[in-house]
Amino acid sequence: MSIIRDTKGILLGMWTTWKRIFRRPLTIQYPEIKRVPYPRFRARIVLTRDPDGGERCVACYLCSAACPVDCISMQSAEREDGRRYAPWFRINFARCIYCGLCAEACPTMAIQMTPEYEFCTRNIMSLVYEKEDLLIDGCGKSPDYNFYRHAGIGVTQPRGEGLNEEPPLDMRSLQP
Amino acid sequence: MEQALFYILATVTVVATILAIAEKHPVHAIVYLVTSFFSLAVIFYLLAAPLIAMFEVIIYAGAVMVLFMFVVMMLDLGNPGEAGRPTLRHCLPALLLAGITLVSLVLLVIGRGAEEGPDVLQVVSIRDFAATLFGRYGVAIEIISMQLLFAIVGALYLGRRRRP
Amino acid sequence: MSYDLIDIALAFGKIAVIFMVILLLAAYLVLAERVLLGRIQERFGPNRVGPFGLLQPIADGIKMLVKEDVKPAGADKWLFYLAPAMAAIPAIMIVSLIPFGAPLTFFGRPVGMQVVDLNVGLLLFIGFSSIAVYGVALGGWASNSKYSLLGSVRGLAQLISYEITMGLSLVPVVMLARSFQLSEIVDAQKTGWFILYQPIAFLIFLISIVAECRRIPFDIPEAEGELVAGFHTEYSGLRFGLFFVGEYINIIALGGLAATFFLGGWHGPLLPPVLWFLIKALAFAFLFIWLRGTLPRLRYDQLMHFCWKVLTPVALLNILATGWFILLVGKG
Amino acid sequence: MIVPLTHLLLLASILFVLGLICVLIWRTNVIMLLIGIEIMLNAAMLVFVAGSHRWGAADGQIFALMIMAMTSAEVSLALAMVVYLHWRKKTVNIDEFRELKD
Repeated sequence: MSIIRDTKGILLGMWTTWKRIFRRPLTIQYPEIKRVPYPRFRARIVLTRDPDGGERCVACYLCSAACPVDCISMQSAEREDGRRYAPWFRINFARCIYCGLCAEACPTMAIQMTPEYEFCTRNIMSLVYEKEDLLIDGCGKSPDYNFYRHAGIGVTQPRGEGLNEEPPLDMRSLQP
Repeated sequence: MEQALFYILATVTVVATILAIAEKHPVHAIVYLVTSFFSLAVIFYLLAAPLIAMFEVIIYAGAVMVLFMFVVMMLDLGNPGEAGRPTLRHCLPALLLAGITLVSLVLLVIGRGAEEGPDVLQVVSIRDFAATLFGRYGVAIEIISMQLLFAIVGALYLGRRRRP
Repeated sequence: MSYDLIDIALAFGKIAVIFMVILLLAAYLVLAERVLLGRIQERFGPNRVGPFGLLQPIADGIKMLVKEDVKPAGADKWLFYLAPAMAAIPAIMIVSLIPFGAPLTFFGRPVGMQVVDLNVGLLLFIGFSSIAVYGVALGGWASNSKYSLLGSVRGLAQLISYEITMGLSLVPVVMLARSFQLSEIVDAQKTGWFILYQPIAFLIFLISIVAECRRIPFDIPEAEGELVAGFHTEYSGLRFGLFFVGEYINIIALGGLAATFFLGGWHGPLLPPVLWFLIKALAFAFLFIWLRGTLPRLRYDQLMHFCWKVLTPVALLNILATGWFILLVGKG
Repeated sequence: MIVPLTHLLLLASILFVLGLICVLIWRTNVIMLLIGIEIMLNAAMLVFVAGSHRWGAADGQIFALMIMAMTSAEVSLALAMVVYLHWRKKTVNIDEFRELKD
């Protein structure tokens, strides 16, 4: 009998919702109670520094290219020793969707996401963050990673002196 | 007081009906007509026929006119340009015929003179109405129900699903 | 029948009190619905304005009053302005028919706790609920918008279909009470509520009034997943508020009528009659909200199929069975 | 009687003539044609109810009820016909349906 089955279905559903009425709501009352996000929560973007204190960013434009809403812009430049850096670096947080693609694209781990999520404001122009606002004094995640120690060939260190790097092979010595 | 109410309602009925006829737009005409039927229902109530008044509201204003409106909306007959707007050529014979009919009716009604019968205060109660309806007019009830049945069958036949 | 000043004053006082109480109840029913729906979905409802959100209806009212009143381009001006009133006024008029307490005595004369006690009250209720269709139909049609038009055409078809089952489910009540007068129907239930004799008619009436209120399992005319908001898509501000308040007054009125027809009206032990009536009427309102929190929306063809092929035959058979019952047992 | 019977009959005849005018003027549009018929039937009902009130008998009201039942049957059939014809010809103009004669 389909009518018995249907009636049972309706009554079962109503019993389920009836039980829910007396449960404690799961909602967290936000301004009074603030939940602590996990350390890997993806919110405000920062630029981190090397363990030595230098900027990590090498202005490779990978984050800007990866950004789906095009909210990251920068300009690249080179110091005298060939080390690349960004004279200005700008993130428009009014457009940012916190997808984390920039942090994943970054080869030097310069651009990282922090759990800080409360920085909304009434003035939309104050959501455009310049390099000075973004740069922090610290390494963020993976604190001992130093890009130029691993891969900055010929710029700040001679060949074969990087971490875990073997000295360059002399091709001639391998010949029979 | 009831007299004043009657004349007000009669005016509303006639004016709303005239507006409904003069309106080019079917939906507006239906709205005017509902007004007219509603005040006619109140007139029926004043004439000690509450049952008929209620059925006037339920069946005429609530069902028949809604059905009209449903058809007008579903077929999108709303634009006034369509479906032959009447010209003066249409209107003249209509007005002529209507004028003749009206004058003759009025003459007939007035010609009967203002003979006023005795003031009948015997009001038909709903019980009397029902007893008469199902007692003396039982055959009429059967005929009407057969007619409704035929209407259902006919509507189903017209609305049946056809092969494309 | 002669009237004097006290009679007229009493009548106007009654109307004013009932009107105020109904408006207040409707406003707080909105709040109760939001809170209860929140609880069913394991969240808080509105709880910011005032203690426990109790001032929320006032805030909503102010918001609706000061909002811009938008008239869409190409809308039929007069019908667009008229339609919300045509939807809300029948709902308020239905309230005036409901007896909500035993007659009291003021200044030495009996005062029925009911605005009017017509001898055709039940029919007048059906008449008003059929007039309420025009608000939906004209509001959607006059908006000059596809979604509104679709909503109003659906609303027309749904409301005239469910009116028939509603009327048919009330016929056994009239047969048992032997009157169209609501006060006599209540009096006839002094010994036993009609829900005991007519459980099937009660169920049909319940389903029909949910459909008449356009509430969730039957909210085809305003299905927000398909038609934005159906017939009141284009309305804003106070006009939308009239549609909205009309819907909630309708819930209270139809709940009160269901209590009057099947649950013995204001009859009940211990508590005062008005309180009993309010408990019964608000229980129906709670049921409406509960249904809204539980059930999904029906499809349009399922809705019409259910009305014409299930409810109407069952209601007709129920009338026939009641007739045989009265003829053989001789009850009533 | 609240008003003389003559006045009721006058109101009824005015309504009837208005319905007649509606039928005659809008004779090409089926919807307005049906509306005119409704107005005329209402005038007839008014006469019946007035007579019932005048002589205190229930028969007039019963005939008004019969008219209503008949009208609802007639209107449902006629509108089903209109929908069918509109589906065939995409118009509600009567002149387009001449071949129904044959």
